[in-house]
Amino acid sequence: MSFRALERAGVERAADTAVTMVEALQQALDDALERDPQVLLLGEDIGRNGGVFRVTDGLQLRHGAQRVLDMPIAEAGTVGLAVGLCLAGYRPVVEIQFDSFSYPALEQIATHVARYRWRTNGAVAMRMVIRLPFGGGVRAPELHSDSPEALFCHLPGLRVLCPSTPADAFELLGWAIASDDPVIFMEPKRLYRGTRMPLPGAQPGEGPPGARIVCSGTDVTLVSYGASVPTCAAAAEALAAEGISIELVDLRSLWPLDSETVLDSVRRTHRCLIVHEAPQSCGVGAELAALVGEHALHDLHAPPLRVVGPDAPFPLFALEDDYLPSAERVATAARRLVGF
Amino acid sequence: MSFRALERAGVERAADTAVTMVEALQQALDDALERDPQVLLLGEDIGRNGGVFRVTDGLQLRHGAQRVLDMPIAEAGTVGLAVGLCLAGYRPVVEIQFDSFSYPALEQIATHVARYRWRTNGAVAMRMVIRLPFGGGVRAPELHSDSPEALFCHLPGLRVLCPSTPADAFELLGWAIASDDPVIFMEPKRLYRGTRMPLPGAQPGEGPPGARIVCSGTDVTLVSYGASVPTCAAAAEALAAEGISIELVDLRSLWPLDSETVLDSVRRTHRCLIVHEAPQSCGVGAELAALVGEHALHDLHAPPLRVVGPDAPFPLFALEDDYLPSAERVATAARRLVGF
Amino acid sequence: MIDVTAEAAPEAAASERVAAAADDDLLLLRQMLLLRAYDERAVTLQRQGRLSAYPMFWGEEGIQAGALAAVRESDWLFPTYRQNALPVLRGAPPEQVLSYFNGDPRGLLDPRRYACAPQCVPVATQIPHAVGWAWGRANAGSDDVAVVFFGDGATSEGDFHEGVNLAGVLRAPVVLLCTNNGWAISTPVARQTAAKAIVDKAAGYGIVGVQVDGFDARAVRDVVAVAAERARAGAGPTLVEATCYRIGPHATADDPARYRDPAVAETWRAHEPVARLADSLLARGLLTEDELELERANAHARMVEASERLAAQGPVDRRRLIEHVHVEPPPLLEAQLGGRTA
Amino acid sequence: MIDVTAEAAPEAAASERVAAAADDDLLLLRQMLLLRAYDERAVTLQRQGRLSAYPMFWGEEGIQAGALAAVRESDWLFPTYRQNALPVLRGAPPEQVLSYFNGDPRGLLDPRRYACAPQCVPVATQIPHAVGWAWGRANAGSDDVAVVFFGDGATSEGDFHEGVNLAGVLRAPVVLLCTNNGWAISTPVARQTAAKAIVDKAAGYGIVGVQVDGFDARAVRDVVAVAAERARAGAGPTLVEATCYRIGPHATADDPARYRDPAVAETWRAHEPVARLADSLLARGLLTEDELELERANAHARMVEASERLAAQGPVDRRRLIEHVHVEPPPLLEAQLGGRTA
Ligand SMILES: Cc1ncc(C[n+]2csc(CCOP(=O)(O)OP(=O)(O)O)c2C)c(N)n1
Ligand SMILES: Cc1ncc(C[n+]2csc(CCOP(=O)(O)OP(=O)(O)O)c2C)c(N)n1
Ligand SMILES: [Mg+2]
Ligand SMILES: [Mg+2]
Repeated sequence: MSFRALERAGVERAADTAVTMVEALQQALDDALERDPQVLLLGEDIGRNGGVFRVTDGLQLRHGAQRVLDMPIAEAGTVGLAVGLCLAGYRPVVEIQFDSFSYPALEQIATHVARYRWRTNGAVAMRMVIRLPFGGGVRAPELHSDSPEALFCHLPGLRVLCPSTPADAFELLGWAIASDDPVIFMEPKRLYRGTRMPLPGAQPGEGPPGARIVCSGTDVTLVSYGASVPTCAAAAEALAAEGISIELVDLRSLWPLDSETVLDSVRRTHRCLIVHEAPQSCGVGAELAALVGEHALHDLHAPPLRVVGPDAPFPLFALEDDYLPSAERVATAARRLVGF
Repeated sequence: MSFRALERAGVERAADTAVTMVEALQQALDDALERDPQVLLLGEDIGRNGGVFRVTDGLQLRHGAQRVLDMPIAEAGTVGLAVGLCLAGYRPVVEIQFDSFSYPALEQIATHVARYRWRTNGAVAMRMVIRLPFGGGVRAPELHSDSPEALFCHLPGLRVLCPSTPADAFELLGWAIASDDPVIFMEPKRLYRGTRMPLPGAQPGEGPPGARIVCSGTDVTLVSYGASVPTCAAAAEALAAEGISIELVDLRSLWPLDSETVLDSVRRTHRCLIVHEAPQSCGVGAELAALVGEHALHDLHAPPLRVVGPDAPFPLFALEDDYLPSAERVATAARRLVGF
Repeated sequence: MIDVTAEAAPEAAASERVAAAADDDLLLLRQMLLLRAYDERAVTLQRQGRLSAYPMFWGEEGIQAGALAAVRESDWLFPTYRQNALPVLRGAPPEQVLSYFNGDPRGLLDPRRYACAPQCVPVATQIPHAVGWAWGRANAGSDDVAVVFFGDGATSEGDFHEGVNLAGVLRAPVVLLCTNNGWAISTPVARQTAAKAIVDKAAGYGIVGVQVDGFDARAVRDVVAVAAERARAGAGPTLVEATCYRIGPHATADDPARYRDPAVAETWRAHEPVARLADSLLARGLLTEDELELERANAHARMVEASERLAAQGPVDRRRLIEHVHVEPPPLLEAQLGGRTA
Repeated sequence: MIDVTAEAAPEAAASERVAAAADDDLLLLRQMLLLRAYDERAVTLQRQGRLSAYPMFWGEEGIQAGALAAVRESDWLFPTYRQNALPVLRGAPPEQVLSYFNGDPRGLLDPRRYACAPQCVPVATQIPHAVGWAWGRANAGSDDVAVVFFGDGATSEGDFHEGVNLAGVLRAPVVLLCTNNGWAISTPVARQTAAKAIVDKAAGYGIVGVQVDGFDARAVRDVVAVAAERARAGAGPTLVEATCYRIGPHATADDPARYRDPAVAETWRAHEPVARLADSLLARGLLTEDELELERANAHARMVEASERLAAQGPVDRRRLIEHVHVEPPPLLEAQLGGRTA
């Protein structure tokens, strides 16, 4: 809010104003609402309350209650309503309050959001973004720390994006809102307020977002996304001190995967380690490991490994640090890889 | 019905009465209702109508409307009701009419069925089976041919089973109903009436079901489940004629995976091909390929390959044969593997 | 039989209105005859193995044509499988709609062309769509309204509830039209809800509810017209319960004898809406037996021609597997179409 | 203050009933004072950083204790986070329940021990559970009933609808108790539904609905008692709407000043149920100021002791990550606990 107030004055964003991910997302939403009258925001408590994470803080005041709509507690109904809004030409952006509360909307997402374009031979696009704060590490109550992204990667017809920095959050959300495909936008809530950085220019990028090489390296390709990216960066730093050189790839797009970037890196480092919070079985890491095995088998000097969540419910938070991949676990696995 | 009528007379099942999968499932349900007064069946149109696939044909008549309950069209409510029935000591078996109609129940499944035991420190078991006719190949209407099994493999707290023969259907369903863990029971509707075989003895097996080696071979391990198993068997036969020896593994349990059996086979054949209808990304095949890459990398003479559904909605049925893995596609991929 | 200009003779205003009303009824009958011909033809085609499973609507023509007659061409319709022929009433080629039941993607229509959403398969999920569309159009300054169709069974689903509740909260201009035909496959409505009537649910959403005889096409038209005009005027949604009876099976694969007395269903045949409207027009002298026969023959002929065009449709392009899923198929889908994984 | 044997003196039957009623009220007050002490203590602990987010229920003690007083020990309760202290009223150690808000799995109770389901986090999803339990028990010949708690916001969810509808269809012995405190986080009930009252939803499910002043603990008790006895007698479910006002924030992290006038919330403080019941008992001479003070001090002391025991809890065993997910952890989970993938 205060950040935005600062910005309202000038057209150009001061390149040196460092913002959090929450502020970056807010800016992207504000810009979209400003730019395109068809953009609407829908969600529980997103109006005067600004959302439980304050991402939409001040946006209802600025753009009106007809564009920033507080919704009853009805996730399926809200997503279904957004489908109808797409039919009427709008670009709705839905905020689901927490990860697990996307489950009640799964039928609408799987059968309509993901298939309406297909069902109408391309006549009607689902220009919809579903924003989903996800993941653990914030001492949240039960069922407020799930990582369901793989479900949306498996259901055909959606794009799934996930930023790990304020700048990426801004860019990717801008791209998602402008996209004519439906996008599930995974927001790593653990990173909402941790880091600050200046925002890039106001224009969303051109083509669909690909992976980003966070740091180049020669020994192991570390692939991750969301809140595990800083964990991996910490591990990379520790390993550098031991002389192990890590190439860290931030996927940013979970469906489709930028397999080119990953494979290209693995072909150079000959080793691949995949890190995420979500449970192992049929997760994004499984798809990545499968792709690496299929397309880079003969380049591998060691098996592709995964440091991921166990196939168990996200625990009550007293144990969450034991559930989440730690820099230490990542580093240990990387050492194992180079030791092969 | 007629099959069951035949059987009612004697206690021992005539070992030579060959039955379809529908009849095998019916028999397993009938036996369970007979054996355990806590077993209840719930579902849409399962009473007098016997279910849209007739799996529950005659069961309401035989066991009463208090044990075989016709439900309103409310999948979430029905699964939620079954959670309450578990709390009251019952063993509910829920029939969801078709694959996609499990989506509205996903929240109840993910947050309650899968976590209630965990949430009560083991005090309350979810002794529930959710039967889910799934998959394509029967010229069914839109949204009646999905293969959502990977969603349930990814959500922690469930077991996922899938038979490919009448005998396995009988055994696995018997096991599932007797299990104290919640089981998602995937029924490959394409195989409902295709083959007949005699049933095994009435007692469900002891430990949790593992994979089954359908036929032994030396050149390629072919791993599959459900309706793709006969497809793979056809491919194996064709390949045998060319001198390529296939070991076909029917997973039967999709979570947990019997990775021992698969890895053991791959270590002998050095090649692995995975086949299923469900979309590729984050599917069961991804997890399997990842496991093979991680645990048998140095035994592999060729990359683990997948012949699976594309990441696209299951098509209207005019194109379903192009969507489904065919014996020809499987054989081609196997030839590629031995050609490496 | 229907010649509006010829009828508009220089008479008193009142009699002009009577004449116009008679014309409306004749047009309504014509639409119902088309629906009847379509439905019977589809069943025949299915029996011949030329269509897969087909959900017939024999007896519900009055609700469908009645509702359609009550709204404007720009008002959107949100049907289920049971109202699959609605686009035909708005000019869609019958063979195109029928080819959907052949699993042919060319049976998927452009919703904008006929102001009609795709027939919805997952029960009740179309209700929030209609509410969103209706609110969205109103918010954009239009006075178009939406009519969403659903069955008695659909009222048990969460999406019915969430959708109707949202309609109430947002005062969306939508007519929520429940066809209470007494059955959801084998499940009688008494097993669906303990409510005495579906319309009793309206108060729980703070909206107006009206019950109407679904076998009386004119009554349905009049009730929906009032509801649509209320919506257009900004007075919010109406829940309309059109009561009838599902005289036929649920769909071609269904065998009602397994779960209900065929004799009871037969007694309902006498109420069916097409004969009812025709008889009334005949009795009032607004239609002759010959004219009726001609209308019937025309509708039938149209469907015979449509069946021929249906038979002439060529094979479906395999590329359709991956097309229209996204704006453009991502490289992964192109690879998968070629049998590769990435 | 409460000594049932001492009060049961040899008097007329009528005056015995009066005395018994007075005892009931005193017991009710005692339970409410315990809830109040628990709730205030929890907020303090949260401020001290000794608990994470906590959803307080200040002002809703009358609904919770009232409902509990209306049913038997064997009747099951199905609470949300807002009724998290219900097990304490049935003897659960307060520190155990509080440790849930510390993310400690030892805060997860055995539902059978206190005839109380786990506090439910996903809004409205507990409603079908209660219906299933209730129908299941009745089906097994028991006359136990279920009481399920939910908020005004929960009535917008599909699971509310499906659950209540099922209760109607199955005539399940369940009391559906809606705490209409006017707010769901920042959302006022008028934005939740256009219905004039939550109780207006009952007719749509063919069930009985009753509204009661949720600040009047005795009224809640009496209404729930009637509903529970109806259920027990096989007359089916009742929807009870207990109206009140959420005087506090939604939870410790919530700042109501962002979305509502704090002055309005303040005016509701005068209605709060603990003082209201105490005042009435004082006025009727059934309680003295000293006794009241003593009761308050006892409740407070109990919570101080509980906080100490809370602080003394040791660390959680890491194995709990994989335990109790299945009957026995499959080998995969054991491997994952060891940091491996299979
Ligand atoms: C979510 C979902 N569950 C189940 C089904 C299977 N199904 C198809 S039609 C139908 C009955 C619908 O009854 P009703 O709403 O009364 O409409 P009618 O068929 O009578 O027109 C059912 C259960 C479905 N299509 N969608
Ligand atoms: C399915 C789901 N959606 C959203 C939430 C987030 N949430 C937690 S409490 C709450 C408000 C509930 O309001 P109400 O039912 O009135 O109960 P109260 O909090 O007033 O007791 C919301 C939206 C949730 N827990 N579950
Ligand atoms: Mg019906
Ligand atoms: Mg509330």
